[in-house]
Formats: sequence, C-alpha cells, structure tokens
Amino acid sequence: MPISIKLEVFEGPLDLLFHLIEKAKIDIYDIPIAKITEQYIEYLNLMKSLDIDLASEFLVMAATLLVIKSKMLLPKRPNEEENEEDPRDELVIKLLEYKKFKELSDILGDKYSNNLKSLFKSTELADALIDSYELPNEIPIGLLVEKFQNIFKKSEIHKKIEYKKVYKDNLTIDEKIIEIFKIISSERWTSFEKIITFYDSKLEIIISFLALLELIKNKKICVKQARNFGEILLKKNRVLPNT
Amino acid sequence: MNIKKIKAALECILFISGDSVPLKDLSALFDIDKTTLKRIINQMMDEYEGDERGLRIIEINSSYQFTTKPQYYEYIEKLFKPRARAGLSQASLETLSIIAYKQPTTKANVDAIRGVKSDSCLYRLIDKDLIKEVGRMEAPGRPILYGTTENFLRLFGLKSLSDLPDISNVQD
Amino acid sequence: MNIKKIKAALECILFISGDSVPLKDLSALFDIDKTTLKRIINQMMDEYEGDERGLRIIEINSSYQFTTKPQYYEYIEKLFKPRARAGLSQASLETLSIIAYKQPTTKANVDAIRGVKSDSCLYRLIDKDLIKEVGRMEAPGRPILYGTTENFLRLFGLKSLSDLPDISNVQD
Repeated sequence: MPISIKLEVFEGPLDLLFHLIEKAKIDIYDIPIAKITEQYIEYLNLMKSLDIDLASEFLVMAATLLVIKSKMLLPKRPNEEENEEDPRDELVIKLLEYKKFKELSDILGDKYSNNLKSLFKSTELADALIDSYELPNEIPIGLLVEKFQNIFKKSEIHKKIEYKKVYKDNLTIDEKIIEIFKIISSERWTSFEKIITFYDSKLEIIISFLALLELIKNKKICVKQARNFGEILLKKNRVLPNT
Repeated sequence: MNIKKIKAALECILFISGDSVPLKDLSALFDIDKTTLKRIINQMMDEYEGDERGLRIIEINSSYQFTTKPQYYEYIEKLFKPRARAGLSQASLETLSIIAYKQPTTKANVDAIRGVKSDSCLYRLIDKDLIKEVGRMEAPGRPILYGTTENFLRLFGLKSLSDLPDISNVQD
Repeated sequence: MNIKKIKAALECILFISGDSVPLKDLSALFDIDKTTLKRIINQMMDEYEGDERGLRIIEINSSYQFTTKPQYYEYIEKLFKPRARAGLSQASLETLSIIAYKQPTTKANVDAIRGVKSDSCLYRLIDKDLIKEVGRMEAPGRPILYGTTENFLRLFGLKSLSDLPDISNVQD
C-alpha cells in the first residue's frame, strides 16, 4: 500500500473539526463524538510530533470535545429526558456558522482571483492636473497633519502584522514525488541534501523524505549512501523494471 | 449638449481620473438628472463590451470607473510587468467574508465565528484597504466596528454590498 | 490574432501606460511587422476622431499615446479644479507631509512609507518651491536628501519648522 499521508494546515479548531466530519462523511447533526474526539486528538499529536506550533484554541477545543464526550456518557435522569439539551448542540451551531462563512469565503475568493486580471489606471494624471493649478495663498496646516496621521496609522499597522512562518497548504507526497523526479536526471547523481536545501520547513523536508522512500520502493530511482548519515545520492532508473 | 458629446466627455473624464467618479458629480457637471445620465452611461457600458474595446466601465456604489478587460492582461503584463495584486490567504478570506456579511462587526465576533484569533488577518486587510474602522460599538470597552471599503467592492468586482453572493444559497 | 483583438489590446495598453508607447515595442509584442501595425493604428486613430470619442491617439516620434480632445477640456476643468481647493493633490500632500516631518529624508524613504513611487510628486513639489534638495546622505549611492523651503512655511502659516504640530499629539 502506498504511503498516503496528506498533511493539511488548518485555519483553526473548527476548520480541522469540519474537515474530520467531512472526511468521515458523517451527519453534522449527529456527530459520533467519541470517534471524532479521538481523531481530533490524533491530529494534534501528529502536529506536535512534527514540531508545528498550534494555536491554544486547538487545545481548548480538545478540552471541549472531551467535556461533551463525558456528558454524553452520563446516564440521563429519566424525568429530564425530554427537555434536556444535547451536549453537542452548541458545537453544531458553531460548526454550521463556520461552514457557512468558509463556503462564502471560497465564493468570494473565486471572485477575487477572476478579477485579478482587470487593471485600473493610477490617479497620476488627475494628481498632475490638480497640482498644475496655482497654489492658494494659504493651506491649513491641519490638512498636512491629517495626511501624516493617516500614514502614521498605516505604519503602526505594519508593525502589528506578525509575519509567521506559513506552511505550504496541502503538501502531499505525490506532489513531492513529481517534484523530485523532475529535479533528478537519469545521467547524474543528485544529492538529496541539495534538493532540500531550499526547504525551510521541517514538514516539507519530512514529506520529501517520505517521497524519496516511495520512489525507492517503486524502483523509480537508484540511491546510494556511502556511510551512515552520509550524503544520499539519487538518480533515475533508466529502465523500468518489470513488476 | 447631445448624447454623443456627453459620452465623449465621459470618456475624457474617466480616462483622466483613473479613480471612480460619482454619478452625482457627473450629474452636476452636465446638468442632467441622474436617471437620464445613468441611462446614457449604461448605454456606453454596453458599447464598451463590444469586441473592439479593451476597456470596460464598471459601477461601484453609483460611481464609474474604467478597467481593462481581463483577456488582454497578458499583453499588459508582457509590456509593463505590473506588480501583480497579491493573493489572499484562506484565513484572510474567511475574516473578510465574515466582516462583509456581518458589517459593522467587531473583532470578537469574527474570532468567535472562526474559532481562532483574527488579529493579524484584520491588520493585513486594513493594510490592503479592504476593511476599515467604521465606528465603535456602544458596549463595554466600546470595541471597534469594522466594515468593508470601496476598494473591496472594486477588487472583488461588486457593484455594491447588495451585490454580494447570496448567503441563503450557501445555507443548507 | 485578429484586428479587433489587436485594437482592443492597444486600447488597454495605451490606457494603462498613460504615456507614449513606441511602435517597435508594440510590433514586438504582437509579433506583427511595423508597417502592418502602423496601418492598424492609423485606422484606429481615424475611428477615435469620431464624435462619440473623447480621446484621440497621437503619434510622437513613432510612439503612440492617448490624449483628451481639447473640446472637452472644460468638463475636466470643472470636475477637477474644485478638487484643487486643498491646494495640492492628495498624493502630493501625503508626500509633502512625510518630508515635512521626517526631513531631511530621501526619495527611497518617502516611497517606502507611501508604498508607491513618489517621483512625479517630488518633482511637482520642487517645481512649486515647497521642497528642495538639502544635501546628500552619507550612504551608498549618496542619495539626495530633501527638506521643506521657506515658501512651505509661508504657505502653511508657520513661523518655523518647530511650529509644526507635535507628532506626539498626532500619535494619539
């Protein structure tokens, strides 16, 4: 069986949860909470083992899921059975609301990309025209201050934007296989280290290594390593072996 | 002033301005009521959709602006190498769509729906002039209310906020 | 590529450029010999001379450029002159405010703060005697440093630069 881990980066706990529900093709109104909780925590552990920073919200959600799970295990008191709320209700409402905006953002995203190739003209001609008129005798200093104030605000915002490392979305082994296959040629030995030099995320390097293993298993490439921890050299297999 | 002259003058104005020009300014300029002028502009818009034209007129909040037709982007790109508008991340798009549909709304509300903090997305969207502060909520702490900008409409090809994709089509 | 498409693409290019575009660049772009392309452009020029068009294409030294027809100048003037009441365009005011508060400063610094090229604004501000070169920065390329002039102080009613409203008040 081919290795088929697909690591995705999720925008938040709701995004991850929603993905798990979709993947398992389960009814959002009747979530098998024990199963989903298990998968959710499994994913968090995987991320942790790959050293990926998780926002604290992911852990809060894990706790919430566990609380819901335990509530559902409690036997219901017979007289309360009818008007007792399902402990999953609040979560379902949140998920539905999130789903709605996730879908809307896809639609809006398409509109944005469709519009990227429509260009607008700069206001340069109009600016030049306005500046071509004679200056008045006096300009209120307030206008100048206001302009500077606005620019100042913008530069403050710039400082506030945190530039976090962004991991490539939907990094897959299949894509890496194609990428590596493109880089190496059949004539020359290429160093694996060289291929991964430009990757700055640990995740991408791990996936590349998994891709390498897959290529070896399928006998698509030859590999040699002179000693332990030494340089790994690879090249394409010229003839496809009969399998 | 006949219709041909009005159209010609409009072409001049939209060319020089670059930015969008409000219908009400044009109506005052030509001394023609807005309804009639709007009809003339709509006619002009249709003419620009023809094959020989590379430009089109778009409407944003009852203002008009020239834009290039996307199918000719490759030529402009080859000749001028314009700086491409940056794409938007999924996180930014999520934040933006919540603000677009719920506006005016607070950061706390956006955070609640997304299930994560949206601070850096918000700053980025302000920086890109897609959202802006539109006031303060009358509630403890007087939190800032955010709404979308005119630039948002322009970059997403929307005439006005009522042109936003119908939310009811999404809800199932 | 048919003639209609070439014309449409040319319209886009001349619109976005605003400036003149050499025939030889266009010929390379469309991969059409200059003589044929020139014939197409001449045809286009004739079409633009028609009544409904406010723009025309002019030829300067085998380059082509859009320009507005003089008979519509009055409308442009009526629309844009009131916007000049602030004395300067928004772009120039912005550039001037940065130089006023950050002086002496370089063009590169102004560009970085504004996020767009400020060349033409700088030239116009020099032309209006509101800013001037005040020296060179001791850095690679020795870039020019700009500062404000006496005329700047007079225009904004300031006795001296120390009269500029305090930035700490601005910071809010």
